Amino acid sequence: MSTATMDFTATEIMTVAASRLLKDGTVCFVGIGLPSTAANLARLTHAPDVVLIYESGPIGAKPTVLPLSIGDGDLALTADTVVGTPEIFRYWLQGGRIDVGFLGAAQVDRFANINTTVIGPYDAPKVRLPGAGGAPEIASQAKEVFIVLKHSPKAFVAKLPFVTSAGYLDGGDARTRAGIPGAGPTAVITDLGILTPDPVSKELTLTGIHPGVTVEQVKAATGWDLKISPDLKTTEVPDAETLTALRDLQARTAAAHGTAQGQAGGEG
Amino acid sequence: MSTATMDFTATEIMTVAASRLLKDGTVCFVGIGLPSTAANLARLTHAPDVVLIYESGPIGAKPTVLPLSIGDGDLALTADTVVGTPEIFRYWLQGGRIDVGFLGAAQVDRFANINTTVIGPYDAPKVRLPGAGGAPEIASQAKEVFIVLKHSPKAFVAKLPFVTSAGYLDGGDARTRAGIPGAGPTAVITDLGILTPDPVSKELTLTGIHPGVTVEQVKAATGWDLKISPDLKTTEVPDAETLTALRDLQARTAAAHGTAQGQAGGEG
Amino acid sequence: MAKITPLREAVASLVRDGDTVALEGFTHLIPHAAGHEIIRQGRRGLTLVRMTPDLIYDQMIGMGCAAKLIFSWGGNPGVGSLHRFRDAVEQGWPQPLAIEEHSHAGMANAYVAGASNLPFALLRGYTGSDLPKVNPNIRFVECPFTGEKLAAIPSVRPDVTVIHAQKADRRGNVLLWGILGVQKEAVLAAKRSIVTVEEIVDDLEAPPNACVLPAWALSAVCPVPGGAYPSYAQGYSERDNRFYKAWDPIARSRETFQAWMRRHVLDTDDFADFRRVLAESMPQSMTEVA
Amino acid sequence: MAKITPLREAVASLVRDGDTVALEGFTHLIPHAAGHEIIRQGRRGLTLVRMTPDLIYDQMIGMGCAAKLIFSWGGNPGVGSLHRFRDAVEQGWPQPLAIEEHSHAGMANAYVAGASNLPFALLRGYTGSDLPKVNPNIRFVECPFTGEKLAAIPSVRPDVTVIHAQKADRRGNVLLWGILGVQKEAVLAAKRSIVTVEEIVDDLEAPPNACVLPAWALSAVCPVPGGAYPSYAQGYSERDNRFYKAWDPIARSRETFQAWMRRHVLDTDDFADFRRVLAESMPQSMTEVA
Repeated sequence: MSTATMDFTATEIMTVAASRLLKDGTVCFVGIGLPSTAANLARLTHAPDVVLIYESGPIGAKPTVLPLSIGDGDLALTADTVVGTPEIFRYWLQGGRIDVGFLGAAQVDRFANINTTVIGPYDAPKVRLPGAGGAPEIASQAKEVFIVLKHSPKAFVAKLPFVTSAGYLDGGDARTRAGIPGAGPTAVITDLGILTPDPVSKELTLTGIHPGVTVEQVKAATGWDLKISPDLKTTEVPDAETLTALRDLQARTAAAHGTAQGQAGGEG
Repeated sequence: MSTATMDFTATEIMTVAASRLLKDGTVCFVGIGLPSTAANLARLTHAPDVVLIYESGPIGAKPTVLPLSIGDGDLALTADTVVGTPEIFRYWLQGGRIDVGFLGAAQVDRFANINTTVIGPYDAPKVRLPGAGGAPEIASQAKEVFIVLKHSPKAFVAKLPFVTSAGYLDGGDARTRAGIPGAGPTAVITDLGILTPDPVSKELTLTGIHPGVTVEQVKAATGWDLKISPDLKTTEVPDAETLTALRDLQARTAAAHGTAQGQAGGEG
Repeated sequence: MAKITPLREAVASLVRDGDTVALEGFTHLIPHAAGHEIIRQGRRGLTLVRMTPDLIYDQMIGMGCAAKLIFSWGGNPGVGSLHRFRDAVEQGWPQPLAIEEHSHAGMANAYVAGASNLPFALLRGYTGSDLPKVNPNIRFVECPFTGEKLAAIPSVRPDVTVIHAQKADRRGNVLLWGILGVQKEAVLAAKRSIVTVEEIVDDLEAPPNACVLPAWALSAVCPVPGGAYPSYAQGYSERDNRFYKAWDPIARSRETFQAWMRRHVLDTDDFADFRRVLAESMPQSMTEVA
Repeated sequence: MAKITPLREAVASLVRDGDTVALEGFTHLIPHAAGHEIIRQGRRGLTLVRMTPDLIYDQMIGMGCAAKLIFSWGGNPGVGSLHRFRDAVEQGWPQPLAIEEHSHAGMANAYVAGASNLPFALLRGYTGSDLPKVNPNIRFVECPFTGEKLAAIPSVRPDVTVIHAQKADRRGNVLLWGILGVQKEAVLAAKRSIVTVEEIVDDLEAPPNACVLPAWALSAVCPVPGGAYPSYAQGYSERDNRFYKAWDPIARSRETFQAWMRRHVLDTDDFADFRRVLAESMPQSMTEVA
């Protein structure tokens, strides 16, 4: 059944590519929206023993449909246990027990810093975004971080108006010097490709490109002069089994919630 | 049924006198041993809505027999809820929700400071006592404190070798100046009488004496020149109903535990 | 000691103009009915506290109840922006809204510190973030043993906390279960508290170590079946995702917002009446009262 | 990730000479079987941590396992002194025992701080007590907002924590209930952990919001029915108060203590064997294995 197919959307390959990065047995702190879709797809395909933790309190959630909010009842009913939100942040995240923090973002910069706070000046915002949520501490305390968001020049900017959550700060060893424990964002997965930090400069570099996408498209969708890896790899196309699992999951979700899966992101 | 009787032991009148001080509806942090006996007697007689909290975690415990340890199963099974020990000390005691801390002690001094740590030098102890347990924070954070212990010159000393838990420190306004929030020990109940702090000097003064006990007896059992209130009251004798309730409670306890109620005190 | 009382009386006697008020609930058990009642009674100048201000705070802010918001994530979960919140921050309508902004970890720890009667919360947090640049209430302290630098933020200690829970017994002891969020801490951090519940029962039948708030630690318990709508109460109702989507166009303009609030909140008597009117205006919503 | 393994192997591989080891359990669920196994395997130089050192620490101290004790209350609950503990502190027998002494509030907060990966715990505590004079690890810090003085003590972060619980499932997820003490925090504060359980079941049947420790957060889960004896496991056994009383004369002299330990612990294979020998030597105890 694992025959390749080209019949997939840009969002689907983004989700599948993000999902593939999650190894089985990983303890994953999951943001709602795209990260949650990718993490649950991993759980339903190659990583049945991935442990999903949501900031609302469920530990080891195994939802049958995708949660629309971070506190859906299905998360609680399928979890190994549900603890209070303070405990999630204190004992489990700050306690150093999270392998992967899986985050969305409104904007990222060339050093994988994240903005979810404000566009324009903080005191006179052009666009007021939802704010930090759990991201600042997930970004700093998870052992590594995956970021998933759609590619656009507005989302991928050279310099953020506001750093909500730290990536590599000004690049190089700035993150380490700031005393941030986790390794930081090791992959940014978009609908066009995969960016990973340069080992030394920590500048996000295009190291993976989805089939059918051109380097020029990615450059045009990036707000800085994007470096392209000399070793650029084309993303493996999703196999039919994985695509079917993803579509089944989304169909179940739509049927259960009486609506298409909201990809707007957000917590609440 | 509330006819007076003289048929009681010194320990019984101590327990009954201590019990009477607990008003109905009071939230009481209970030490094991004598305090627990008195608090449960209050609950079973004049104060049915007293709320008993034990440091092991039960909130609103209503044990049918006296607990021999601070963590008896009956405490958990009869409580409104059982929380972790950290929560007891953080949210409930430090949170300022305890009306009365009910403590035992190995030694008290003239300013109602408590020693449960050591007799002799700390580094070369003559007698190593069990230690602080919950007492230092109960003594400082409960809105007021009752201490119950048997009268003897070894127990009532002018100056403690070690202050485990603060009473009025050096007396006067020393406690307030040290920034301790609760009112402190407002009564020390013994098998001979009741001592309360002088309103100004905070020196423990004999203000109540049990029937049949002489002032000389109390003075002889006190390791400093005990002041006697000019308004010294004789403790009301326990009524038959209360005595019956106490004896029934102790008989039930003995039957359940296959042993007499341990009065040795202690937590664990 | 909890008084079992109608919500209207609880809000009238316990929520005062200028108070610091926390309505908590993490997607689950959000006290919408109580928020409506605060709007109906016209409270003004409130400092609102909430980790995840969403629809109910959008409504309270848009109706002019709030002078300040302390929060860590403000949005319509799964849908997008809170238009009334944005209008207040971006345009100062209907009045300027001061904001004090944290991360979830910061807020959660601040509630824990409040419940623990500590003046500040200590956490590893905010490192590398610009939040400390815009929030003078994020400071740093040194560990007296290791010299490590740790974040410190003031405790949250509301005048009133309001939550919704599944049930209370006749003495006013409250049981909640499922997604617990920060509700217990928010109640214990507050001077006064209101708990709306789905039902009053003879016996809570609480499992061992359940999240029970004893009656003597609460101010008021108010039976309001379905009082979390469009949020939900596990075991009683489901989240009405359609309402969250429907809110977006309603809140987008000041006029549609005001008209909707007048019809559904100001001109209704209580939450049951709100549900009745909503069933007329939005028949596609899951508005049937439980 | 928890390995379900015999206790002997768990102690052999996870508890090392010189380790900081916490055996926790607040009257309820005290891991006596694991303590015996540590004695049998002859561990030395341990820093023992426990809020309420009682019989099992009396035995470990008397058998020479411990170099240091961090604690807040040491006694035989309801009976009196721990004679082996006192002999070590007062006479240095069988070897000197360094002590670091706190209050319960301090210890409980230190475990919370350890579980939270903070270097120190912050509390209102020790005011007016002489404990800070004899314990240099009790310090004071200032609130950066109010200037209030608060106590600070180092986190407890054991190399190994050992607890007893009611049950585990076949994956190694653990459920405990009733009096919980500081066990969850002690496990999460530690680098490694061993949980002995009454039984292994197919399904934990945990109520909502129960105290569950996930398998991936533990090192070893060991089935030891009755492994808390003479402490108890709610739903499985009762506390054997008679044993606590019987311990007093046994521990009072070095000779009776050593003879008893040899017969009941050193010369027995495991905890079941200990219970069998005890049933012979103390037939009045509730020694029947569950």
